[in-house]
Amino acid sequence: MELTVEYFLTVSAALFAIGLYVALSKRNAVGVLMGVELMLNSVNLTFIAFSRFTPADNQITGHVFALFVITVAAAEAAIALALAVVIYRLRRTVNVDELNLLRW
Amino acid sequence: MLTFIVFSPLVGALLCLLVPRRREADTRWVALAGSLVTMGASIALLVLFDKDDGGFQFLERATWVNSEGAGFKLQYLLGIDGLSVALVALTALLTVVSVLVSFGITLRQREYFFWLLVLETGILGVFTSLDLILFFIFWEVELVPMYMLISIWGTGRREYSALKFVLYTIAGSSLMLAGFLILGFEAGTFDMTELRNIEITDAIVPLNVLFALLIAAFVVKLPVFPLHTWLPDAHTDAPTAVSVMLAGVLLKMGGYGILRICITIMPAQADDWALGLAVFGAINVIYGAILTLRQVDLKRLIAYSSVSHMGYVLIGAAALGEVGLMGASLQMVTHGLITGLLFVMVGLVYDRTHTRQIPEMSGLAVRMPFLATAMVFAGLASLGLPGLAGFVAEFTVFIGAFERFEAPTLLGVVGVLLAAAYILWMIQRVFFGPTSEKWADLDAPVQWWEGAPVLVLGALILVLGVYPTWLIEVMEQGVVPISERF
Amino acid sequence: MDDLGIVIAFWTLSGLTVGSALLIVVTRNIFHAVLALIVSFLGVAGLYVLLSADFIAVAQVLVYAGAVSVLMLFALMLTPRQARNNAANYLEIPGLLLSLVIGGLITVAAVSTDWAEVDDDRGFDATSRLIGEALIDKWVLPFEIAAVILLVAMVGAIMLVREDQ
Amino acid sequence: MIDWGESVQRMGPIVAVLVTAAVILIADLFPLRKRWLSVVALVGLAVSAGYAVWLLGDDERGSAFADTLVFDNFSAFFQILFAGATAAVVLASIGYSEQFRIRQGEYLALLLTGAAGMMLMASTTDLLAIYVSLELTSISLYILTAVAKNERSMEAGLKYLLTGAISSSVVLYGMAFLFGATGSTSLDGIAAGIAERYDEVEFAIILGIVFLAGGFAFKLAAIPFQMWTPDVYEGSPTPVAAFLSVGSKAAGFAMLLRVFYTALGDNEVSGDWQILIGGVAAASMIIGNLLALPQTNLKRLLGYSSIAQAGNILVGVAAISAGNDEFSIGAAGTMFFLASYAITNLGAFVAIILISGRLGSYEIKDYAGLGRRWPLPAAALALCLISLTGLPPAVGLWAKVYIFNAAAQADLWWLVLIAVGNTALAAFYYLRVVAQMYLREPDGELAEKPAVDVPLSLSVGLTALGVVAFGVMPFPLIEAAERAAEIFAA
Amino acid sequence: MYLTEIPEEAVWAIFASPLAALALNVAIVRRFPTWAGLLNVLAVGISFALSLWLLDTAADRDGVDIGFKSHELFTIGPMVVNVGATADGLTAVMLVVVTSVSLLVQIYSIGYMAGDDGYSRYFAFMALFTASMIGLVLADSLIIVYAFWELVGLCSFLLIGFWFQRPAAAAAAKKAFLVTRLGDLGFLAAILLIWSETGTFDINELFELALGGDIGTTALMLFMLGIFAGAVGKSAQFPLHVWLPDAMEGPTPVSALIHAATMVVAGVYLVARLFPIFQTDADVMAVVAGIGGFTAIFAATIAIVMTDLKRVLAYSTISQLGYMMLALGSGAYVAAIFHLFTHAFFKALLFLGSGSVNHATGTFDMREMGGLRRIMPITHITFLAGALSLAGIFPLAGFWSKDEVLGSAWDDNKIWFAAALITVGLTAFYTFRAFFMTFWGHYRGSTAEGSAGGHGHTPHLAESPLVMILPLAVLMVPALVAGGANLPGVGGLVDILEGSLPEGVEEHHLEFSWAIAAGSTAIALAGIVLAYALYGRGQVAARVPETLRPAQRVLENRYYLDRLYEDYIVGFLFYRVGGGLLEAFDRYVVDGAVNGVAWVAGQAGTWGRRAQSGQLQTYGAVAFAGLAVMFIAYVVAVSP
Repeated sequence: MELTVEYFLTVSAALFAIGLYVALSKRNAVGVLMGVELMLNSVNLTFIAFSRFTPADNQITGHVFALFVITVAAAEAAIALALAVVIYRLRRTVNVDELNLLRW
Repeated sequence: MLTFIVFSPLVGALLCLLVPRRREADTRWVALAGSLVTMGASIALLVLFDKDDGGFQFLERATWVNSEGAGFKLQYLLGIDGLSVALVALTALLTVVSVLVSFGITLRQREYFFWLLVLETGILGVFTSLDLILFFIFWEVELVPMYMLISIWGTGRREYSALKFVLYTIAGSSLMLAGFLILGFEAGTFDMTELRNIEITDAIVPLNVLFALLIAAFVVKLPVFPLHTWLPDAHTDAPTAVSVMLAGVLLKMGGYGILRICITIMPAQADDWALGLAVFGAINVIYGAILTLRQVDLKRLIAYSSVSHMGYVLIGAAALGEVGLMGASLQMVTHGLITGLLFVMVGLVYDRTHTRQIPEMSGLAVRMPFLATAMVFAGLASLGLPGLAGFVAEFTVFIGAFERFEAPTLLGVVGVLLAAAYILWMIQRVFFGPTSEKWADLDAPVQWWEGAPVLVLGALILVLGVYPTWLIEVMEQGVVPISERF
Repeated sequence: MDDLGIVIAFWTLSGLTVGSALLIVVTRNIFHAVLALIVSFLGVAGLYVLLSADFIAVAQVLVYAGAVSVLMLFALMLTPRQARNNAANYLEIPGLLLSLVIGGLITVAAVSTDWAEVDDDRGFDATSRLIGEALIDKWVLPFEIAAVILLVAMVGAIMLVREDQ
Repeated sequence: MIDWGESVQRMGPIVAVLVTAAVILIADLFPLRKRWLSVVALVGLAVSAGYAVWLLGDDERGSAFADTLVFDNFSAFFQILFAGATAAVVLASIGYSEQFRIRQGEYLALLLTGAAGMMLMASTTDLLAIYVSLELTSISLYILTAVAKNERSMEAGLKYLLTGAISSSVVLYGMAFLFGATGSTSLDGIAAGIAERYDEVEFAIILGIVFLAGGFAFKLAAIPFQMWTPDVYEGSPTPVAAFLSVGSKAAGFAMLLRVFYTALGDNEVSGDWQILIGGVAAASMIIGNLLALPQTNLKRLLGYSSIAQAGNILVGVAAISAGNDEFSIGAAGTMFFLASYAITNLGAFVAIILISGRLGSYEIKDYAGLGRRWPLPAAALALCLISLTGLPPAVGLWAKVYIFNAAAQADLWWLVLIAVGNTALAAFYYLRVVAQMYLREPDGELAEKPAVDVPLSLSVGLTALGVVAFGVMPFPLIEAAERAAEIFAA
Repeated sequence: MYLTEIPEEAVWAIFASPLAALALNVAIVRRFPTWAGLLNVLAVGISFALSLWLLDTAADRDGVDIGFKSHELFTIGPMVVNVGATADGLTAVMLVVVTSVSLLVQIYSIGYMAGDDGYSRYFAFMALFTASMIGLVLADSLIIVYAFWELVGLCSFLLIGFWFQRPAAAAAAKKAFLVTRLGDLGFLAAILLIWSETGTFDINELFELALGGDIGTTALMLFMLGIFAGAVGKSAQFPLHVWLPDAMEGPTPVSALIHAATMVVAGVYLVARLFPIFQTDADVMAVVAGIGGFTAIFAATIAIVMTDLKRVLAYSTISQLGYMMLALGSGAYVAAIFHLFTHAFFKALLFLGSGSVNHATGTFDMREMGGLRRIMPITHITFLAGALSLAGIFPLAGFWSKDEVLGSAWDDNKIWFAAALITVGLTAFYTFRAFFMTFWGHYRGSTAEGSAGGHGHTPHLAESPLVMILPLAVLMVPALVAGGANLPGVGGLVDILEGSLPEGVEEHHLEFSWAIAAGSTAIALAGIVLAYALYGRGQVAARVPETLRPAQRVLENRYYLDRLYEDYIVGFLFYRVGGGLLEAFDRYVVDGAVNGVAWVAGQAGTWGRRAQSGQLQTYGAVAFAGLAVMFIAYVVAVSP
């Protein structure tokens, strides 16, 4: 059989969906973060797949894009975890559904 | 000239704020001076106005926001014709009256007179601006002062009423803005002097919808059933002077807009809508009159009577003939004077009795003969007694409208009877009959600032009733061009 | 790319990726979740290799499977045991439906698009050099900005975590 | 190869800001009065703005860094706007950060990096660069939101960050599909690709558009990514909230305009998405206004109002088809509105900082009778609220009129009707605050008048002045916006 | 005959002089009230003199209009409003009636109103009324007629309510104005209609158009009916008669002048003025006659049972007005005006007499009078003269005019004749019932303090002062001999009046018939005798046979009409039910809708913010739901 871009896109779609589900349904802040990371991974997968299969004015672009996504994601993760730690200090919990001082 | 007239009250207003706190009681003199200056200027305007040459006069044109590319050319364009000059004079006069009747105010005088004069600027701007957007701006200017005046110096559920007034107006004027923009986009200009020569043939909305958008704000202001319910509340809770302004000129902004914008710019659609307008006018007359009969609050009674009387404006305007339009215009001015006087009287009575509940009053005529006489006079004028201003206007409306709409006009005629009923009944209950001992020791002398406005207004009403020609000739200069659009 | 090995590799790797991702969903222990996440990351890296994106694959392994996951573990370590569950919240069902819909939509869009196909298979040696060049030429601006981002993240993280006296 | 000199010069305003940030971080290490840091920041911003003006002056327009960044009227407009807004925030922050013991150095540096990110968002012309700039802004703001380090601030920060991360993954997905469909990440390239084979890749483009719009909505605080807004506004330090409501929103719109007008400006496409954006606008206005009605906390109120205002501004974006060979009226309207909104909302926020600094409360009911106890700040706040309502004599009126005018020209009359309808709704809650200040009698005694905070008062005065000045004479602002919109000339 | 032709200025002066009196009164005299009366007398005196001059001129010209051209008041496009003075026979006669009676009443009032604290106000109103009435008669344009028509209505309102502290007076005043205005609606509508048909208000032009057949018959008929509606209101014809009896709450001189001699005949005058148009349509004429005839009997029957002297006279007035209408309806234009002419004098005389009585007894309740003929002989004589004249006894004024009416009725339609004849009997009966109850028998009232009716005189039984007696004496003359103004065969009025009709308009001219004269006189005498039999010896209430009791009750309640109008139709149906419903509608439906919208918006907000639960993941879910919706909507929108 012939592997085309659609296959990879489908995989990344599945990954994105799962990541989304994790992000939405996990109480633990770290869990949510995992979800987000999954989604970003699916994005990267898409970029790579495209730069492999579809014509572009510069085939490497996808790779570079993915690279930056990884970098930024790492930075974000760092901030997120820092926040999680501090919040745990203040509130003795990292469950996002208990963070509802601010509402209505 | 016009700029001076429009902004002199603003200057006066600022001066009011500058009055030192310990001399606050003297603010009223500043305000009076300011309003008198404006009135003097507008009288001069009335004199200088050349009723023989058509078109707009005293034009003042300055490009304000010029963004041709965006089809957004906004001019500071003031000008008057016979129609507006009369209303300008009316506004100036009634402002003086309002200031005078407010002499008794003690609460936060500086702010009070400040807002009152700002209000005047807004209204004058509406009557003089010839650029749709400028018109809209002035239209909005009047909101904040009214809101403040009613909700700070008012009585009863004043904040509810004030907010109701503001929201009604904003809702209407927003639609009007939409209409203006669409119109301006089609015509390529917001300049009324040009628009009155342009035939709007199509727009991005059906033309009748566009007409509805344009008229929305005005029917709210006029007010037309079923959009009238803000009026009684606002009137009931507003201080006297504000009621005078509200009934005297603010309502006229509605009628003025209909004549100046809706009918002038979109004659064809006006023609389509005419019957509807006439019917609504008739409903206004009857509905308002019957409700007036039911009122037991003196001020609310007058307020509902305004609803009824504004119906005549609508009927006259709907007739779209010279006579009808003229009648509508006359009705605006005369009703301004008459209802203004009525509200002044109600205010003066209230100052003495401290109640507006009709059942609590009786036989006041003995205690306050002057007020009673004036009230009877105003009442007679309001019920369209020949020889007084109201009759001329209403009769003209009838004559103008009868040919086109028999049934609505006849309903309007019936309104005359109802008017007599509620006015006379009110007078009977308030001033006639035995004097209840509650008022036995009630003898507040009439101060000059109370008497003066009454006499002035009364005289005007009488003169206009006996010899209206001079006003008619002035107004015709403005009305005839409109009627010629048909 | 149609030779059998690659096809098999694709299916295995994607199965691994998606499967372990699903494991994150179902497992009750958050440590297992993190481990599953790492596996999934590795699976993705494999797919990169399959797409002959060697450099990215390596980066993926280092940054994600390495750094990020470790960060997460650290964060979890800092929280006591009872906080270490992986329970789902009230959005279990609606979230499921929602993610199905979104995934479905993406898939639909993906398959119903007529992609212009080229098979651009350059050897492993190529990419790293190309990327390197791109980073100092075409993409130098993002490169610099990324540097700033990292600085900001560093400063911020420190400022947030440090206890003020 | 890249012409570094030219590139760096064309990036000058941004470089200036970044350098200032670095300087501050370093200077923070030395023991000197923290106020100097603010002075440095202000100087840097002034330099940046001046630099932009100078570049315009000798016509240094053009692209840089291999077409990933461009300096044109558009970028200049926003760079100056951001410089000004940031300066106002800095002024407002001095007293505040001392009051709440916020670390000046990092705070200012992050403010500046955030500003730089916004400027980049307005200037970059390549999806990749745009994404990175976007993240620079976001990350700076995430930290700023949490900078107060109390529970609420932290919660706000985490919420903001996680929502932001999710939204950026959405944005990325959209970008990926655009890239895949057109084979390019530069906006022009994408436009070319679409023109080339739209019909084949239509679905990918649609997905791209929807995801981009949705993801950008996070920055705009518009539907569907709006729900974080009130929480974050309430939780974050007030100056930061001001920065969010003005800077980050404006940057988002700059980005939106660039991408949608340049890359997706092709009539075939825009004809469709202008309805999408219009729908988003309508939804944002309605929801924002409705939810603002029952609010009791002023900051939350402004949060919801900012959602509604985002809707208002989107009306301008939707009006892409309103244009001429000179400039795009829709874009011009958007930018004019943004500028007016920036002045107005900053004014409102700084006034609130000043007032609440004395009241120690953001509850509307505590503002009772303020009009008479503390006239000037109250007047300033009232003025800004009136401007937000869109009544004369404030600049807000013009913004409203102009943008509705644009929509009318784009035949979006249904949108105009919804918008005008909403102004009535909005008037209700804005004026409620005014009423509270001027009509209600105060209950309880007012705290002693604090020592006058000069910089804060200065920013209050300036913004209020701006509101009135441009209310009377809006033309310069409109002119600027229209010049900036020239790059989208039809 | 004796004088040169009157110039226009003089004609206007007739109108102007009372107006001047009013102005002076308001401006200056108010401060020295005592002069108010004299001022009025002087002013009206001038008017009277000038009116005589006009009459003289008219006589010279056989009543043909002098034809002063009218002056423009104002113009709006096609709508031209002119004022001009008609100076033909009809006007002249009317003016003489108005000014003469007015003059005498003013003199009388000086005495009657003496000491009332509203003295100068009273005369101001009187002056205004006289002026308006003159204007009404002079005007040559429908719209101006309407204007003065309303003004006299106003004066009637003001004067009825002169003692406004009495609730009854205030109510009566309002009632009078409203009821008449109800009729005026017809008048106004008629004007609108005729204008939209012809575009003019000028009466003479209308004559030409109407007689030239240039106006559609339906329009013309509607026009006439409208005008007649106005006349019915003003002249208190059935069914709008209810206001007149109540109007007796006003001072008696007012009743004499306004509600007997002048204003109430304005309706008759209007129909007469437009007679040329009316006589073109037999049906309308029939309506006029029918209403008139019915009213004549109807009112007379009520007058039989009234115990209040003034009310008797009031109903008598209504009845007589019906008489005149009947005459007009049967085409006897001259007869109608003739009767108007005579009636003005003797009815004014009777009212003033009753006033004089009241001045003495302090009441109008005849049950408290009696035997006054010894106490106040002059009043008694004059009243008797008036009564005889009213009853139509040969050869007094009333006889001649009534006789012409009867004659014309006979020629026109026997039913009208029957009605008229019955009325004659009734009239004679109630008149003399009143006369006997008042002056004969012996005094029944309390001589002591008390029974404060009138305007609060306590009875001091004596003849009234000279200022009051004098007018009675003067009025008695015309009441006796005014018939001479138009003796059959001799002519007089008839020439003047017919001359004032346009060419080719035939008014019903009749020959004197001894039969009718004799018959009517006989019936009248019979009525008098019956009255004497029942009341001649001072009985308070006649012994009414059981069978007639219900009838009596009905009559005493004025056929329950007033109650029907006020309590049931206006009070209950219109105000309570109609108004109540409408008010509820306004409050709950119209206003409720508005507040409802506001409420809904508020609720939407309150519910909507529930979603803002502070739950981060809810936010995410919402966002993605939004995305999905956007995507699907977009696809749907794009793919046709």
